[in-house]
Amino acid sequence: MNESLRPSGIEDSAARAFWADLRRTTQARIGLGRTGDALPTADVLEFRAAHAAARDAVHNPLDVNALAAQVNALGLGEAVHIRSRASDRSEYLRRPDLGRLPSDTATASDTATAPDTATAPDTATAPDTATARDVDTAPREGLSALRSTGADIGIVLADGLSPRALADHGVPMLAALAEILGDRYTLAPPVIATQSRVALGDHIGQALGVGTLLVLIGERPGLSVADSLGIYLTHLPCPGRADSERNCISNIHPPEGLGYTRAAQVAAGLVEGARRLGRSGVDLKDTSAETSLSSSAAVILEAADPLENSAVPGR
Amino acid sequence: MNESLRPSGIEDSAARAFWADLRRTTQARIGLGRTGDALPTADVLEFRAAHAAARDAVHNPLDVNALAAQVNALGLGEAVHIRSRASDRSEYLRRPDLGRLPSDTATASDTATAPDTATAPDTATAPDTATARDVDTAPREGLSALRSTGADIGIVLADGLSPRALADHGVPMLAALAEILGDRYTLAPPVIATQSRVALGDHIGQALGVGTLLVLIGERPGLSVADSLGIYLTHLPCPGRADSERNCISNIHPPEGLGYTRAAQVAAGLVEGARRLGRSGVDLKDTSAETSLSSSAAVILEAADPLENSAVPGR
Amino acid sequence: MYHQRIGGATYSFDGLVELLAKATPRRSGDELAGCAAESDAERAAAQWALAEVPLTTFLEYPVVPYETDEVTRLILDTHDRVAFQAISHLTVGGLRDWLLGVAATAEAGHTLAAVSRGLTPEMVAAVSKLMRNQDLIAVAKAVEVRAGFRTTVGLPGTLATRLQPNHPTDDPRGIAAAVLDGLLLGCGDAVIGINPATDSPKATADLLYLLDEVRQRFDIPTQSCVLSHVTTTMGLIEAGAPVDLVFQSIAGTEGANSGFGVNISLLREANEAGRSLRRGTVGDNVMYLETGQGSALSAGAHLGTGGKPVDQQTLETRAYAVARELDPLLVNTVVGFIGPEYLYDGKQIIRAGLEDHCCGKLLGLPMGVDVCYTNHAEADQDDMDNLLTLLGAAGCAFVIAVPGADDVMLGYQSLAYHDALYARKVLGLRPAPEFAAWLDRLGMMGTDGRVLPVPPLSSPLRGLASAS
Amino acid sequence: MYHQRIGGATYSFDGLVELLAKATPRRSGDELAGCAAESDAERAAAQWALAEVPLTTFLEYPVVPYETDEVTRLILDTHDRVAFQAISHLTVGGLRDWLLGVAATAEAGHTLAAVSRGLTPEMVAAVSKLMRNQDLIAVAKAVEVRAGFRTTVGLPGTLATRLQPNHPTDDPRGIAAAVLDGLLLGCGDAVIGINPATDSPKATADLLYLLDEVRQRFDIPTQSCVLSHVTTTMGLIEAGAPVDLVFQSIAGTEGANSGFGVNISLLREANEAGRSLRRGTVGDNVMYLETGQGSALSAGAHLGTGGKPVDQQTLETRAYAVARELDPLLVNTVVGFIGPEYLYDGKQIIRAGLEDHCCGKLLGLPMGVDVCYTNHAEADQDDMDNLLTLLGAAGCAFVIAVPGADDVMLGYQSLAYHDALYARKVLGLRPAPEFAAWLDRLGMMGTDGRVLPVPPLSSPLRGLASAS
Ligand code: B12
Ligand code: B12
Repeated sequence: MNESLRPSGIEDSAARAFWADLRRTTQARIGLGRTGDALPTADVLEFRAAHAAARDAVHNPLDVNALAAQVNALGLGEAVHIRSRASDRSEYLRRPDLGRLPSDTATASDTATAPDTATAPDTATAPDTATARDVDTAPREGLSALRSTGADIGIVLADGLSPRALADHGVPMLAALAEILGDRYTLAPPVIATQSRVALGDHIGQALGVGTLLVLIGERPGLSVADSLGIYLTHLPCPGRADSERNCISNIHPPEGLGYTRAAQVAAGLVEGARRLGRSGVDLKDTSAETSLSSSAAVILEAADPLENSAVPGR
Repeated sequence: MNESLRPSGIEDSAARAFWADLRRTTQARIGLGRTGDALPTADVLEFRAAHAAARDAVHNPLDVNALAAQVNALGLGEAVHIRSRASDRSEYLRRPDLGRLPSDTATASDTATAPDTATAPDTATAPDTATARDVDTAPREGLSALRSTGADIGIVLADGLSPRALADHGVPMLAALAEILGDRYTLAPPVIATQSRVALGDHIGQALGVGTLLVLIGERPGLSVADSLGIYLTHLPCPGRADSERNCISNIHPPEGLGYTRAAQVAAGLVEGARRLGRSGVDLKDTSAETSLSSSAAVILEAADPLENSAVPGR
Repeated sequence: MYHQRIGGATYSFDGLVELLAKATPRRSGDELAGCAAESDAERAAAQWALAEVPLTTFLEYPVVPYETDEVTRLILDTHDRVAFQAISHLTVGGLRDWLLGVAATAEAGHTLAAVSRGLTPEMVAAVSKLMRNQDLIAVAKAVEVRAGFRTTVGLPGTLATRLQPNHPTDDPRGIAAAVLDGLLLGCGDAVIGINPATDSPKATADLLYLLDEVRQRFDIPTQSCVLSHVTTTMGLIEAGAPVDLVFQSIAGTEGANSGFGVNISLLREANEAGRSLRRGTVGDNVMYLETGQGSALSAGAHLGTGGKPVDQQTLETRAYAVARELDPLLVNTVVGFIGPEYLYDGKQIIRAGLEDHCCGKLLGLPMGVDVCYTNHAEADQDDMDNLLTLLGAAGCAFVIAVPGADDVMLGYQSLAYHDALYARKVLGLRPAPEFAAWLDRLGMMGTDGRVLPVPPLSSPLRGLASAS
Repeated sequence: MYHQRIGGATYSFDGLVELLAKATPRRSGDELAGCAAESDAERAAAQWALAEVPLTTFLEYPVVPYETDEVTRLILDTHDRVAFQAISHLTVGGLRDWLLGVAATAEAGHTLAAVSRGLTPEMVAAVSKLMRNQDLIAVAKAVEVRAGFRTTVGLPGTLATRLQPNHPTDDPRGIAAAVLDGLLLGCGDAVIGINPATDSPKATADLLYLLDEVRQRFDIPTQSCVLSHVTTTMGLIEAGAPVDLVFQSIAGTEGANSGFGVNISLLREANEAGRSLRRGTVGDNVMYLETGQGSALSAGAHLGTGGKPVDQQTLETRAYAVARELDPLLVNTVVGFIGPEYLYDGKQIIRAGLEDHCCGKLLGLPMGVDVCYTNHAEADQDDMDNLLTLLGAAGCAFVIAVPGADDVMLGYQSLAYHDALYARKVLGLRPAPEFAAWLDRLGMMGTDGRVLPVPPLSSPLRGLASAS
């Protein structure tokens, strides 16, 4: 991109500096200037390039093996890979219903009612398979590979609409969650889900037999932010849960978006609340920021160090 | 369609009768009335149904065997079937370039320079094949099946954009042409062409070695008229001819469109003119109507029997 | 059972729900739900059959059962039989003719307002399926609906904007910067409305205080809104936070609303709570509602009478019945927001945007549109330019605008602030009058109604985004 | 060779011809020609690179060789260096900024007219590739071009129509009936123009006499045209037939024009012949020209410098250079007329229509559009409604209209007469003033400018279609 395209008459340099300063507080496309009533050419072109890139981001698949290796290295148990019924990216986009169902036929209740049936053929051979897999790095697959754990918390790493978000932020987010939740609660081994929608987690959570499920999922890629991760929390997960029975922590993508530690704190607060309330959803609110200082927004208009990472909402 | 949809307040019955009368002079959608500034609902719905039908008409393929049988019955020689390089309807629509080229590799000049090479394998077996074909009614195929005839005139029956036009009007049009041209000129056996564009005829005409080529081709289907046939005339046909080197007789679809006999008369006039001029195209004009009566349009405003078939232009 | 002969074939439709779905212009969401017409011919046949259905049928045969759905109960129990009188003899096809006939008259605004409460969402959905895009534009343009709080929204000849300054972490400095940008481009007369990234009541309150302070400091005649869940907002009203507008997403079935965690009585309560603050000046409409085709299907709450899937556009219009119960200041469809599984490409988004806008206005709503698309849909800025221009011609009350068309928190493209300037200029539209007067006071309004470019450093507003 | 880095990858473009093609919004005709960008990213890169090309480059490197192409010679030999002065320092990207900056000013019409002859078709094509649909609309709207014969075409606030009463056998009664229908719906102010089904000079003459008699009998201030080949029309002028306008299809290369059987000097001659009749009253523009993306490729005459395929939109703008040489009364692109091989669907047709209109106006032409599609394209009436509305907003001089949108001779759908009424009403546009006055004399013009419905039997025009 050549700055020569920026027509010099339109914005003087003082204004440019003014906006450049403010642009450190947000990724939003502020202060673009005007040519007549329109966006300047440079911004129109930049937009088109970003749009082409964002469209590609939707279609690039997740490298499951690489992610599984990183997850396994955290020592939280060996990750299993669950595919949805959507067979490829194009079907995934057009058929959200399929993205909510696990691909293998074993229903969640089969697994849940037979948690220790060591005689099931694939369970019997599981350790061998694991060794074999270490060689070719592919994780075990399918709902039938999940054991009912009775753990407090299950965690799913789901590609959703941005596999890149999961690749970039999935593992550090998982680590932050494990750190804050690990000494208070028992955790089931992590699960990786592909061509996945949020509600696919309900099947996984039930199969794992966990109390509360956290689905870390790639949010749809925007023009400037293509790597945003969301966490959807569902207490007592089982197929059929409505979205009003979940809570959401969104826009995790430090440095500009929410940071891992802060997101994990919010999640911990919500887990605690859900366990106390006996349910998640609209009745459960994130009160983790309630103790922060400002009671009016007056202070926020004061100059703040623009380089400081603004990951704490409402501060 | 239920006429109850026609709002009775909008057009009184005298107006309806007025338009009904005029509608006998044209297929055009005149006198539809107004609801506010818009078309009445009944007409909007009728339009949508017609549009759905017209779209289907583009995609319905030609029944080549049935057409070949009818053509052969005229006794003008046995029809050969030439396919273009467009393999199906969808490719035909998107790739007019392929619709202008014959599918088989034998180039036109090969055939032209070796008209009587009886040793060519498919030529040798042609009679047998013909017998076999009689059983399953499929005509012989491919440019290599054409003989250079040295005839004055060649005629191609091409599906173009409306296979239905060819099915409905191809054979009677061919018969009318044969009748008017047959005793003055020698005619090559007719050729059937599918997935065809006008310029495919240039290859066929060259292979047939004819002086003047007439391509009868399905014109694109309109909303009310889905069966219109056009005749494109090319003198000394050979690949590379421009459209300015052709003449056209269009909108053949009696009773509303041009009639077969009149179209054949125009064609005969153009053939004669082309032979005299040594070329076809923009310099050649259809003067076949020059002898008709009216010298001013005054008469045409006089009442005419609305039931009379108005197939003669400019009368 | 409805039958229709067309082009030699006979098509049958098992009941009104199926007929409505098959008569709908093609869209991916209905294909996903399995209720779309299988061919253009079948669709044309369904439209013919639908055209002949008397309007009274919709009062007798609810599309979603009365017994199990409170939205249906609301629709039928509040149906105004007196207002209906003028059109009660019509079929759906006759209603289209009637609407277009009226639209061409000088007193169209009055006539259409008079029947509005006699129309049910299903009647309006049905007639819209027979209408061409130009009909949707011409009829919508003829309807006049206005509402007010600190500005008046919906006046003929105006196009207002929601200024949407979202931020991934709700950072007040980033949000303030985006507000400044929008105000300098003449946006924000419908509302300055933030989607909070979190649902934390504390963070929401902080944003409410921020916006309220900005508004008061610069004396901006507009209203603010933080689009958290309605329950969060109600809690904050109780806690004394400065709430102008109460926001909620709504849908067209009881099930879908419950998936959103709301029901009609909760919404009525929220409306009361909002009004009780009496913060409006030129009017007391306090609700801000968002809708959008596909949300019911997405929640698995899209089945109607006989267990058949109801098409998404009919369900969308039913959400407007919920909306009109609440006398909102603003309603907008988020038309291309959810994704290609409901509206596949630019063509479907444009069509749905025009449908939603026209149906909402006919039902009496101050209707806006979030002219937008996601990166997984087959659409681009050209499609949005088209839709914006068409909506401007159709008399749309307001559109949503963000910096450079890029919402960095919600991950989609809405309009840019600039786009509103374009539409106003080309179509001769102006901001809401109260806001226009304010722009004028700041020296930002040209004599021709154009918002003038002002260098940020010479605008008093510059203080908005810095402490000095 | 042009290079552009974008998103980590570097794209190269071998010369201006390739760069222009790759920078073009996606369309089937360029894919057919093999010159389209292979991905959105490559297209975006090409646009960046194109934005940085100085306008002077187009004067130095012709897209089609000067030596072998008379259209190129016309373009370069008639280029007005004085008019070019004001923009000669700009790049293509800078030109877009300049155009939009000017468009927002009060004196835009004057400023744009002043540079028009300094712009070459290739410059205009290039800048249009960077423009969004809204830019094409905003800039087109700012340009003012008018031309006159018996009506004035192109005045701001007007939308004129060609009344197109085609008939498969040129039957005069059928044609007269369609003319009556159109006049009763307020159409025909740009021209009453028949495409003759035959190319017979006799039949063409009959139609000319028919239209002339109708015009004189009812004192209609308009012009007539029979759209036969220009050579046929020239012959008839010689023979004393009443020729108002001289029609011809034209294209953007010498080869494509020769495929149409014409060249520039023949067209100049035709223009002279037409003018020599001095039949105009309010002006002496006598040429009517049609263009349309794809015609050069269809004739195999689309190759440019280096033997590379030139994209169809650039070639289309070159046809406007031929057109402006002839001071036409009317020019229209037949945008969706040829078929899906050049413009695949509604989206491509709409985009191309807006491009052609804007580029034609910038080059100084009284530009109209045949808003249309064929049954083999992926388009429908909704797309046409959209395009018509957008063109109305863009200040389009005229559109084509036929009975019920169905041309029974040419086999395609153009606008219906009704559609013009819709566009005028919704956008507040009027017919050409001379024609409006005539409608008023007949009692067909409402005070609000609306064309009033008149029962045919109570109109004096009814005599047009019967002998009584
Ligand atoms: C798309 C979307 C919607 C769509 C969902 C429909 C669909 N089929 O996709 C619609 C428009 C219906 C919607 C509605 C609401 N949404 Co929403 N939505 C989003 C968005 C833009 C993208 C989500 C995404 O990419 N998911 C990933 C894909 C792969 O998952 P999916 O399985 O395909 O989609 C599911 C989830 O997205 C979920 N979902 C969507 N929104 C919400 C909100 C909550 C609280 C929950 C628990 C679930 C949920 O519903 C989908 C269907 O099951 C996010 C913003 C973001 N950057 O992520 C906001 C976001 C998640 N939504 C938000 C809110 C507040 C809401 C509403 C509560 C608003 C309201 N006041 O009514 C409603 C109700 C949601 C509910 N309880 O059902 C907030 C959540 C804030 C928070 N931290 O709690 C977000 C972060 C945006 C914001 N900041 O305002 N939403
Ligand atoms: C499409 C079309 C065009 C397109 C062709 C481009 C294309 N790729 O298709 C365009 C817009 C460029 C065009 C231009 C002209 N056309 Co034209 N066109 C048609 C139309 C509507 C459909 C043709 C069709 O369906 N063909 C069948 C398909 C399968 O054939 P194709 O191989 O795909 O297409 C070829 C032919 O259509 C041919 N063609 C198209 N028009 C003409 C005209 C003449 C005189 C000739 C010889 C060939 C020809 O060019 C195409 C490419 O090779 C017909 C009307 C109709 N109802 O048929 C008028 C029609 C054939 N055209 C007509 C005319 C007059 C012209 C022009 C001479 C107008 C002018 N004054 O400049 C020009 C020049 C044509 C030429 N010499 O090249 C007249 C012919 C009258 C006559 N009896 O001679 C017709 C009947 C319409 C009319 N009544 O005005 N045309």
